[in-house]
Amino acid sequence: MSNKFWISEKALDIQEVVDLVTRREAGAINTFIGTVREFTKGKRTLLLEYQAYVPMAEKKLAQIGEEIKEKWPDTDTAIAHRIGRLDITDIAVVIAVSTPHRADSYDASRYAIERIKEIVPIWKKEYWENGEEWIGDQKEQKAYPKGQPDEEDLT
Amino acid sequence: MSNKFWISEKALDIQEVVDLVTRREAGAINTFIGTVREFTKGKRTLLLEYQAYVPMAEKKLAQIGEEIKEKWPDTDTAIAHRIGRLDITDIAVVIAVSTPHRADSYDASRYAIERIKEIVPIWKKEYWENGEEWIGDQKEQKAYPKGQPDEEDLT
Amino acid sequence: MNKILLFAGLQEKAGKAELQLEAVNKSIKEVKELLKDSYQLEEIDTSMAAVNEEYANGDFVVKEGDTIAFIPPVSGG
Amino acid sequence: MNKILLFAGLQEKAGKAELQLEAVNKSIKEVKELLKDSYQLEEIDTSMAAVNEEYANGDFVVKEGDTIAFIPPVSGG
Repeated sequence: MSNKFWISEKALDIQEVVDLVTRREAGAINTFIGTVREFTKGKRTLLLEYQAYVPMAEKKLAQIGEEIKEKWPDTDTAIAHRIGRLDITDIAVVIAVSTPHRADSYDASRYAIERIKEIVPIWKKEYWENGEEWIGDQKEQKAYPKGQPDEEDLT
Repeated sequence: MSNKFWISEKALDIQEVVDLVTRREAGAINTFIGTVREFTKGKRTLLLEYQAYVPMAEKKLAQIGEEIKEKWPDTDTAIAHRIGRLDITDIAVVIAVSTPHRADSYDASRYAIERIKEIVPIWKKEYWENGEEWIGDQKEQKAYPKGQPDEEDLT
Repeated sequence: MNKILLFAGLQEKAGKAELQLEAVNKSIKEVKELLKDSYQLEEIDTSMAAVNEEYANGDFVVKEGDTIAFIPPVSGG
Repeated sequence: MNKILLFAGLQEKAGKAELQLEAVNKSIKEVKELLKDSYQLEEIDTSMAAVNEEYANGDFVVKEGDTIAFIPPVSGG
Protein backbone atom coordinates (compact mmCIF):
# COMPACT_ATOMS: atom_id res chain seq x y z
CA MET A 1 0.00 0.00 0.00
CA SER A 2 0.92 3.62 -0.20
CA ASN A 3 2.17 5.66 2.72
CA LYS A 4 -0.33 8.40 1.88
CA PHE A 5 -3.30 6.61 3.43
CA TRP A 6 -3.14 5.64 7.05
CA ILE A 7 -4.90 5.06 10.35
CA SER A 8 -3.26 6.68 13.35
CA GLU A 9 -3.61 6.37 17.10
CA LYS A 10 -1.91 9.71 17.53
CA ALA A 11 -3.12 13.25 16.88
CA LEU A 12 -3.17 14.10 13.19
CA ASP A 13 -0.95 16.84 11.78
CA ILE A 14 -2.66 18.78 8.97
CA GLN A 15 0.63 20.05 7.57
CA GLU A 16 1.99 16.51 7.33
CA VAL A 17 -0.96 15.42 5.18
CA VAL A 18 -0.78 18.54 3.01
CA ASP A 19 2.96 18.06 2.46
CA LEU A 20 2.28 14.63 0.95
CA VAL A 21 0.30 16.14 -1.93
CA THR A 22 2.21 19.41 -2.45
CA ARG A 23 3.91 19.39 -5.84
CA ARG A 24 5.07 21.72 -8.60
CA GLU A 25 2.22 20.77 -10.95
CA ALA A 26 -0.49 21.63 -8.42
CA GLY A 27 -1.94 25.09 -7.89
CA ALA A 28 -4.71 24.06 -5.55
CA ILE A 29 -4.92 21.91 -2.45
CA ASN A 30 -8.28 21.28 -0.86
CA THR A 31 -8.24 19.96 2.67
CA PHE A 32 -11.13 18.56 4.60
CA ILE A 33 -10.73 18.29 8.34
CA GLY A 34 -13.35 16.42 10.33
CA THR A 35 -13.45 17.45 13.98
CA VAL A 36 -15.39 16.17 16.98
CA ARG A 37 -18.50 18.31 17.35
CA GLU A 38 -20.03 18.85 20.76
CA PHE A 39 -23.70 18.81 19.79
CA THR A 40 -25.45 16.49 17.32
CA LYS A 41 -29.17 16.98 16.95
CA GLY A 42 -29.28 18.77 20.29
CA LYS A 43 -27.52 15.97 22.14
CA ARG A 44 -24.25 16.79 23.87
CA THR A 45 -21.31 14.54 23.10
CA LEU A 46 -18.67 14.17 25.81
CA LEU A 47 -16.13 12.27 23.77
CA LEU A 48 -15.85 9.87 20.87
CA GLU A 49 -14.12 6.59 20.35
CA TYR A 50 -13.10 5.47 16.87
CA GLN A 51 -12.30 1.88 16.01
CA ALA A 52 -11.00 0.58 12.67
CA TYR A 53 -10.26 -2.66 10.95
CA VAL A 54 -6.86 -1.13 10.37
CA PRO A 55 -5.32 -3.03 7.45
CA MET A 56 -8.54 -3.06 5.47
CA ALA A 57 -9.29 0.57 6.31
CA GLU A 58 -5.89 1.63 4.96
CA LYS A 59 -6.52 -0.36 1.80
CA LYS A 60 -9.91 1.25 1.32
CA LEU A 61 -8.50 4.74 1.86
CA ALA A 62 -5.91 3.97 -0.82
CA GLN A 63 -8.70 2.68 -3.07
CA ILE A 64 -10.47 6.03 -2.70
CA GLY A 65 -7.24 7.70 -3.80
CA GLU A 66 -7.20 5.48 -6.90
CA GLU A 67 -10.84 6.23 -7.65
CA ILE A 68 -10.10 9.94 -7.44
CA LYS A 69 -7.15 9.59 -9.81
CA GLU A 70 -9.45 7.92 -12.34
CA LYS A 71 -12.24 10.45 -12.02
CA TRP A 72 -10.04 13.55 -11.88
CA PRO A 73 -6.80 13.05 -13.79
CA ASP A 74 -3.66 14.60 -12.35
CA THR A 75 -4.86 14.64 -8.73
CA ASP A 76 -2.84 13.55 -5.75
CA THR A 77 -4.61 12.49 -2.56
CA ALA A 78 -3.58 11.76 1.03
CA ILE A 79 -5.92 10.70 3.82
CA ALA A 80 -5.26 10.09 7.52
CA HIS A 81 -7.89 8.91 9.99
CA ARG A 82 -7.42 8.81 13.71
CA ILE A 83 -8.70 6.08 16.03
CA GLY A 84 -9.02 5.77 19.81
CA ARG A 85 -10.55 8.31 22.18
CA LEU A 86 -11.08 11.81 20.87
CA ASP A 87 -12.17 14.92 22.71
CA ILE A 88 -14.37 17.71 21.38
CA THR A 89 -12.54 19.68 18.62
CA ASP A 90 -9.97 16.89 18.10
CA ILE A 91 -9.31 16.02 14.47
CA ALA A 92 -10.74 12.68 13.33
CA VAL A 93 -9.85 12.83 9.67
CA VAL A 94 -7.69 14.89 7.33
CA ILE A 95 -8.11 14.67 3.56
CA ALA A 96 -5.83 16.60 1.21
CA VAL A 97 -6.21 16.65 -2.55
CA SER A 98 -3.93 18.61 -4.86
CA THR A 99 -4.88 19.44 -8.44
CA PRO A 100 -3.65 21.83 -11.11
CA HIS A 101 -6.94 23.77 -10.98
CA ARG A 102 -9.11 24.52 -8.01
CA ALA A 103 -12.54 23.21 -9.06
CA ASP A 104 -11.28 19.63 -9.18
CA SER A 105 -9.70 19.90 -5.75
CA TYR A 106 -13.07 20.70 -4.20
CA ASP A 107 -14.95 17.99 -6.07
CA ALA A 108 -12.37 15.30 -5.38
CA SER A 109 -12.07 16.19 -1.70
CA ARG A 110 -15.84 16.05 -1.32
CA TYR A 111 -15.90 12.70 -3.08
CA ALA A 112 -13.28 11.38 -0.65
CA ILE A 113 -15.23 12.19 2.50
CA GLU A 114 -18.45 10.74 1.09
CA ARG A 115 -16.66 7.54 0.10
CA ILE A 116 -15.03 7.24 3.53
CA LYS A 117 -18.51 7.20 5.02
CA GLU A 118 -19.54 4.45 2.61
CA ILE A 119 -16.74 1.92 2.34
CA VAL A 120 -14.01 2.41 4.94
CA PRO A 121 -14.31 0.09 7.97
CA ILE A 122 -14.12 2.67 10.72
CA TRP A 123 -16.69 3.06 13.49
CA LYS A 124 -17.51 5.83 15.88
CA LYS A 125 -18.87 5.41 19.40
CA GLU A 126 -20.49 8.46 20.93
CA TYR A 127 -20.41 8.99 24.69
CA TRP A 128 -23.13 11.22 26.12
CA GLU A 129 -23.95 12.17 29.70
CA ASN A 130 -26.56 9.41 29.85
CA GLY A 131 -25.14 6.67 27.67
CA GLU A 132 -23.04 5.57 24.77
CA GLU A 133 -23.66 4.05 21.37
CA TRP A 134 -21.85 2.81 18.30
CA ILE A 135 -23.05 4.98 15.45
CA GLY A 136 -23.78 3.31 12.14
CA ASP A 137 -24.99 4.33 8.76
CA GLN A 138 -24.80 7.98 9.63
CA LYS A 139 -25.45 8.88 6.03
CA GLU A 140 -28.97 7.64 6.75
CA GLN A 141 -29.34 6.72 3.13
CA LYS A 142 -28.88 2.99 3.33
CA ALA A 143 -29.51 0.29 5.89
CA TYR A 144 -27.59 -2.42 4.04
CA PRO A 145 -30.71 -4.62 3.92
CA LYS A 146 -28.84 -7.24 1.93
CA GLY A 147 -26.06 -7.42 4.46
CA GLN A 148 -23.65 -5.50 2.27
CA PRO A 149 -23.58 -2.28 0.37
CA ASP A 150 -24.57 -2.23 -3.26
CA GLU A 151 -22.02 -3.46 -5.72
CA GLU A 152 -21.35 -0.01 -7.06
CA ASP A 153 -20.32 1.16 -3.60
CA LEU A 154 -17.55 -1.37 -3.39
CA THR A 155 -15.83 -1.43 -6.72
CA MET B 1 -11.39 44.84 11.38
CA SER B 2 -11.05 41.29 12.48
CA ASN B 3 -7.78 39.48 13.03
CA LYS B 4 -9.01 36.52 10.99
CA PHE B 5 -8.37 38.20 7.63
CA TRP B 6 -4.91 39.37 6.82
CA ILE B 7 -2.22 39.99 4.24
CA SER B 8 1.20 38.66 5.15
CA GLU B 9 4.70 39.15 3.83
CA LYS B 10 5.81 35.99 5.57
CA ALA B 11 5.14 32.32 4.76
CA LEU B 12 1.61 31.27 5.70
CA ASP B 13 1.00 28.62 8.36
CA ILE B 14 -1.99 26.41 7.52
CA GLN B 15 -2.45 25.30 11.13
CA GLU B 16 -2.59 28.92 12.31
CA VAL B 17 -5.47 29.67 9.94
CA VAL B 18 -7.31 26.46 10.84
CA ASP B 19 -6.94 27.18 14.57
CA LEU B 20 -8.80 30.46 14.10
CA VAL B 21 -11.98 28.65 13.02
CA THR B 22 -11.76 25.52 15.16
CA ARG B 23 -14.62 25.45 17.68
CA ARG B 24 -16.82 23.07 19.64
CA GLU B 25 -19.86 23.67 17.41
CA ALA B 26 -18.05 22.74 14.21
CA GLY B 27 -17.63 19.24 12.88
CA ALA B 28 -16.15 20.19 9.54
CA ILE B 29 -13.37 22.50 8.43
CA ASN B 30 -12.72 22.96 4.75
CA THR B 31 -9.40 24.47 3.81
CA PHE B 32 -8.35 25.77 0.45
CA ILE B 33 -4.66 26.28 -0.13
CA GLY B 34 -3.53 28.05 -3.27
CA THR B 35 0.04 27.23 -4.22
CA VAL B 36 2.35 28.51 -6.94
CA ARG B 37 2.08 26.18 -9.91
CA GLU B 38 5.04 25.71 -12.24
CA PHE B 39 3.15 25.42 -15.52
CA THR B 40 0.18 27.48 -16.70
CA LYS B 41 -1.06 26.67 -20.17
CA GLY B 42 2.25 25.07 -21.04
CA LYS B 43 4.28 28.10 -19.96
CA ARG B 44 6.83 27.61 -17.22
CA THR B 45 6.66 30.02 -14.30
CA LEU B 46 9.91 30.73 -12.47
CA LEU B 47 8.45 32.70 -9.59
CA LEU B 48 5.56 34.96 -8.72
CA GLU B 49 5.25 38.32 -7.13
CA TYR B 50 2.07 39.33 -5.32
CA GLN B 51 1.17 42.90 -4.56
CA ALA B 52 -1.81 44.11 -2.53
CA TYR B 53 -3.54 47.30 -1.55
CA VAL B 54 -3.14 45.99 1.97
CA PRO B 55 -5.72 47.84 4.10
CA MET B 56 -8.43 47.52 1.46
CA ALA B 57 -7.54 43.88 0.75
CA GLU B 58 -7.90 43.02 4.43
CA LYS B 59 -11.27 44.80 4.53
CA LYS B 60 -12.45 42.90 1.45
CA LEU B 61 -11.34 39.57 2.89
CA ALA B 62 -13.32 40.38 6.02
CA GLN B 63 -16.28 41.32 3.83
CA ILE B 64 -16.13 37.89 2.22
CA GLY B 65 -16.27 36.40 5.72
CA GLU B 66 -19.40 38.45 6.42
CA GLU B 67 -21.00 37.40 3.14
CA ILE B 68 -20.34 33.76 4.02
CA LYS B 69 -21.90 34.20 7.44
CA GLU B 70 -25.04 35.56 5.79
CA LYS B 71 -25.27 32.84 3.16
CA TRP B 72 -24.36 29.92 5.41
CA PRO B 73 -25.40 30.58 9.00
CA ASP B 74 -23.13 29.32 11.74
CA THR B 75 -19.94 29.39 9.69
CA ASP B 76 -16.63 30.78 10.81
CA THR B 77 -14.07 31.90 8.23
CA ALA B 78 -10.40 32.89 8.26
CA ILE B 79 -8.36 33.92 5.23
CA ALA B 80 -4.68 34.79 4.89
CA HIS B 81 -3.03 35.91 1.66
CA ARG B 82 0.67 36.25 1.16
CA ILE B 83 2.39 39.00 -0.83
CA GLY B 84 5.93 39.49 -2.10
CA ARG B 85 8.03 36.98 -4.03
CA LEU B 86 6.89 33.39 -4.01
CA ASP B 87 8.61 30.31 -5.36
CA ILE B 88 6.97 27.30 -6.99
CA THR B 89 4.90 25.31 -4.40
CA ASP B 90 4.85 28.25 -1.96
CA ILE B 91 1.45 28.97 -0.44
CA ALA B 92 -0.24 32.14 -1.73
CA VAL B 93 -3.56 31.84 0.08
CA VAL B 94 -5.12 29.82 2.88
CA ILE B 95 -8.88 29.80 3.42
CA ALA B 96 -10.44 27.92 6.33
CA VAL B 97 -14.18 27.63 6.93
CA SER B 98 -15.69 25.72 9.82
CA THR B 99 -19.31 24.63 9.86
CA PRO B 100 -21.42 22.20 11.86
CA HIS B 101 -21.97 20.02 8.76
CA ARG B 102 -19.58 19.29 5.94
CA ALA B 103 -21.56 20.28 2.84
CA ASP B 104 -21.62 23.94 3.88
CA SER B 105 -17.88 23.96 4.55
CA TYR B 106 -17.18 23.01 0.94
CA ASP B 107 -19.66 25.46 -0.54
CA ALA B 108 -18.54 28.37 1.63
CA SER B 109 -14.84 27.72 1.02
CA ARG B 110 -15.43 27.60 -2.72
CA TYR B 111 -17.38 30.83 -2.52
CA ALA B 112 -14.47 32.46 -0.69
CA ILE B 113 -11.86 31.69 -3.33
CA GLU B 114 -14.13 32.82 -6.17
CA ARG B 115 -14.86 36.10 -4.37
CA ILE B 116 -11.17 36.67 -3.69
CA LYS B 117 -10.61 36.53 -7.43
CA GLU B 118 -13.40 39.07 -7.96
CA ILE B 119 -13.13 41.78 -5.35
CA VAL B 120 -9.90 41.65 -3.35
CA PRO B 121 -7.22 44.11 -4.54
CA ILE B 122 -4.33 41.69 -4.92
CA TRP B 123 -2.26 41.27 -8.07
CA LYS B 124 0.04 38.58 -9.31
CA LYS B 125 3.05 39.08 -11.54
CA GLU B 126 4.35 36.02 -13.30
CA TYR B 127 8.03 35.70 -14.16
CA TRP B 128 8.92 33.37 -17.01
CA GLU B 129 12.21 32.57 -18.67
CA ASN B 130 11.51 35.11 -21.39
CA GLY B 131 9.56 37.82 -19.65
CA GLU B 132 7.22 38.92 -16.91
CA GLU B 133 3.67 40.20 -16.74
CA TRP B 134 1.07 41.39 -14.31
CA ILE B 135 -1.82 38.98 -14.57
CA GLY B 136 -5.32 40.39 -14.55
CA ASP B 137 -8.84 39.11 -14.81
CA GLN B 138 -7.70 35.52 -14.60
CA LYS B 139 -11.28 34.39 -14.26
CA GLU B 140 -11.58 35.43 -17.89
CA GLN B 141 -15.23 36.13 -17.41
CA LYS B 142 -15.18 39.89 -17.22
CA ALA B 143 -13.07 42.65 -18.64
CA TYR B 144 -14.61 45.37 -16.49
CA PRO B 145 -15.71 47.31 -19.58
CA LYS B 146 -17.30 49.96 -17.40
CA GLY B 147 -14.14 50.46 -15.40
CA GLN B 148 -15.49 48.62 -12.39
CA PRO B 149 -17.09 45.29 -11.61
CA ASP B 150 -20.86 44.99 -11.65
CA GLU B 151 -22.67 46.32 -8.62
CA GLU B 152 -23.55 42.83 -7.42
CA ASP B 153 -19.89 41.93 -7.26
CA LEU B 154 -19.16 44.64 -4.78
CA THR B 155 -21.95 44.68 -2.25
CA MET C 1 -10.11 -23.28 10.48
CA ASN C 2 -10.96 -19.62 9.96
CA LYS C 3 -10.37 -16.47 11.90
CA ILE C 4 -13.50 -14.38 12.47
CA LEU C 5 -13.15 -10.66 13.28
CA LEU C 6 -15.89 -8.61 14.92
CA PHE C 7 -16.03 -4.84 15.23
CA ALA C 8 -17.92 -2.05 16.99
CA GLY C 9 -21.33 -3.13 18.29
CA LEU C 10 -20.84 -6.72 17.12
CA GLN C 11 -17.63 -6.98 19.07
CA GLU C 12 -19.24 -5.65 22.24
CA LYS C 13 -22.28 -7.89 21.95
CA ALA C 14 -20.13 -11.00 21.38
CA GLY C 15 -17.72 -9.96 24.12
CA LYS C 16 -14.75 -10.64 21.88
CA ALA C 17 -12.98 -9.15 18.88
CA GLU C 18 -11.79 -12.39 17.39
CA LEU C 19 -12.73 -16.06 17.33
CA GLN C 20 -11.83 -19.26 15.53
CA LEU C 21 -14.49 -21.09 13.55
CA GLU C 22 -14.54 -24.00 11.16
CA ALA C 23 -16.18 -22.27 8.18
CA VAL C 24 -14.48 -23.97 5.22
CA ASN C 25 -16.93 -24.60 2.37
CA LYS C 26 -19.62 -22.60 4.09
CA SER C 27 -21.06 -19.50 2.45
CA ILE C 28 -20.83 -16.13 4.18
CA LYS C 29 -24.59 -16.32 4.61
CA GLU C 30 -24.25 -19.64 6.47
CA VAL C 31 -21.46 -18.28 8.64
CA LYS C 32 -23.69 -15.35 9.55
CA GLU C 33 -26.48 -17.72 10.63
CA LEU C 34 -24.03 -19.73 12.68
CA LEU C 35 -22.76 -16.67 14.53
CA LYS C 36 -26.25 -15.27 14.98
CA ASP C 37 -27.30 -18.48 16.74
CA SER C 38 -24.15 -18.84 18.85
CA TYR C 39 -23.82 -15.24 20.01
CA GLN C 40 -27.30 -13.70 19.59
CA LEU C 41 -25.77 -11.37 17.03
CA GLU C 42 -28.91 -10.17 15.25
CA GLU C 43 -26.96 -7.14 14.09
CA ILE C 44 -24.92 -9.36 11.82
CA ASP C 45 -27.82 -9.25 9.33
CA THR C 46 -27.18 -5.58 8.67
CA SER C 47 -23.40 -6.04 8.58
CA MET C 48 -21.18 -6.48 5.58
CA ALA C 49 -18.62 -9.25 5.35
CA ALA C 50 -15.03 -8.97 4.23
CA VAL C 51 -12.88 -11.94 3.35
CA ASN C 52 -9.15 -11.30 3.60
CA GLU C 53 -9.79 -7.55 3.77
CA GLU C 54 -12.05 -7.33 0.72
CA TYR C 55 -15.83 -7.05 0.77
CA ALA C 56 -17.55 -10.33 -0.12
CA ASN C 57 -21.14 -11.23 -0.96
CA GLY C 58 -23.35 -13.60 1.00
CA ASP C 59 -22.78 -16.45 -1.45
CA PHE C 60 -19.00 -16.28 -1.23
CA VAL C 61 -17.69 -19.70 -0.15
CA VAL C 62 -15.02 -19.71 2.54
CA LYS C 63 -11.71 -21.47 2.01
CA GLU C 64 -9.22 -22.81 4.52
CA GLY C 65 -7.31 -20.00 6.18
CA ASP C 66 -9.64 -17.20 5.05
CA THR C 67 -10.08 -14.39 7.56
CA ILE C 68 -13.68 -13.24 7.72
CA ALA C 69 -14.53 -9.84 9.16
CA PHE C 70 -18.05 -8.67 9.93
CA ILE C 71 -18.46 -5.00 9.37
CA PRO C 72 -21.42 -3.13 10.84
CA PRO C 73 -22.50 0.02 8.99
CA VAL C 74 -19.42 2.23 9.05
CA SER C 75 -19.30 5.67 10.65
CA GLY C 76 -15.85 7.09 10.01
CA GLY C 77 -15.07 10.58 8.86
CA MET D 1 -5.44 67.78 -2.51
CA ASN D 2 -5.89 64.08 -2.99
CA LYS D 3 -3.65 61.09 -2.74
CA ILE D 4 -3.73 58.79 -5.77
CA LEU D 5 -2.58 55.17 -5.43
CA LEU D 6 -1.54 53.01 -8.36
CA PHE D 7 -1.00 49.26 -8.35
CA ALA D 8 0.44 46.45 -10.44
CA GLY D 9 0.74 47.32 -14.15
CA LEU D 10 -0.51 50.87 -13.59
CA GLN D 11 2.15 51.46 -10.99
CA GLU D 12 4.91 50.20 -13.28
CA LYS D 13 3.69 52.20 -16.26
CA ALA D 14 3.48 55.42 -14.24
CA GLY D 15 6.78 54.69 -12.54
CA LYS D 16 5.32 55.49 -9.13
CA ALA D 17 2.98 53.98 -6.58
CA GLU D 18 1.59 57.22 -5.25
CA LEU D 19 1.04 60.78 -6.38
CA GLN D 20 -0.70 63.95 -5.24
CA LEU D 21 -3.43 65.45 -7.42
CA GLU D 22 -5.95 68.21 -7.03
CA ALA D 23 -9.11 66.20 -7.73
CA VAL D 24 -11.67 67.88 -5.44
CA ASN D 25 -15.10 68.16 -7.12
CA LYS D 26 -13.94 66.04 -10.03
CA SER D 27 -15.66 62.78 -10.82
CA ILE D 28 -13.69 59.53 -10.85
CA LYS D 29 -14.24 59.46 -14.58
CA GLU D 30 -12.61 62.88 -14.92
CA VAL D 31 -9.70 61.86 -12.70
CA LYS D 32 -9.16 58.84 -14.92
CA GLU D 33 -8.99 61.04 -18.03
CA LEU D 34 -6.54 63.33 -16.31
CA LEU D 35 -4.21 60.49 -15.37
CA LYS D 36 -4.54 58.86 -18.74
CA ASP D 37 -3.35 62.08 -20.40
CA SER D 38 -0.56 62.79 -17.93
CA TYR D 39 0.92 59.31 -17.71
CA GLN D 40 -0.24 57.50 -20.88
CA LEU D 41 -2.15 55.13 -18.59
CA GLU D 42 -4.57 53.59 -21.11
CA GLU D 43 -4.99 50.65 -18.74
CA ILE D 44 -6.82 52.89 -16.32
CA ASP D 45 -9.94 52.44 -18.50
CA THR D 46 -10.16 48.80 -17.47
CA SER D 47 -9.34 49.55 -13.86
CA MET D 48 -11.71 50.01 -10.97
CA ALA D 49 -11.50 52.91 -8.60
CA ALA D 50 -11.68 52.85 -4.84
CA VAL D 51 -12.21 55.91 -2.70
CA ASN D 52 -10.98 55.57 0.86
CA GLU D 53 -10.71 51.80 0.43
CA GLU D 54 -14.20 51.24 -0.97
CA TYR D 55 -15.08 50.69 -4.60
CA ALA D 56 -16.60 53.77 -6.23
CA ASN D 57 -18.37 54.36 -9.53
CA GLY D 58 -17.21 56.65 -12.32
CA ASP D 59 -19.64 59.39 -11.31
CA PHE D 60 -18.47 59.51 -7.70
CA VAL D 61 -17.35 63.07 -6.90
CA VAL D 62 -14.08 63.43 -5.02
CA LYS D 63 -13.90 65.42 -1.79
CA GLU D 64 -10.94 67.09 -0.09
CA GLY D 65 -8.66 64.48 1.49
CA ASP D 66 -10.13 61.49 -0.30
CA THR D 67 -7.62 58.80 -1.22
CA ILE D 68 -8.28 57.40 -4.66
CA ALA D 69 -6.86 54.04 -5.65
CA PHE D 70 -6.90 52.64 -9.17
CA ILE D 71 -7.26 48.92 -9.22
CA PRO D 72 -6.46 46.91 -12.33
CA PRO D 73 -8.28 43.59 -12.71
CA VAL D 74 -7.30 41.63 -9.63
CA SER D 75 -5.48 38.30 -9.72
CA GLY D 76 -5.14 37.14 -6.15
CA GLY D 77 -5.81 33.65 -4.88
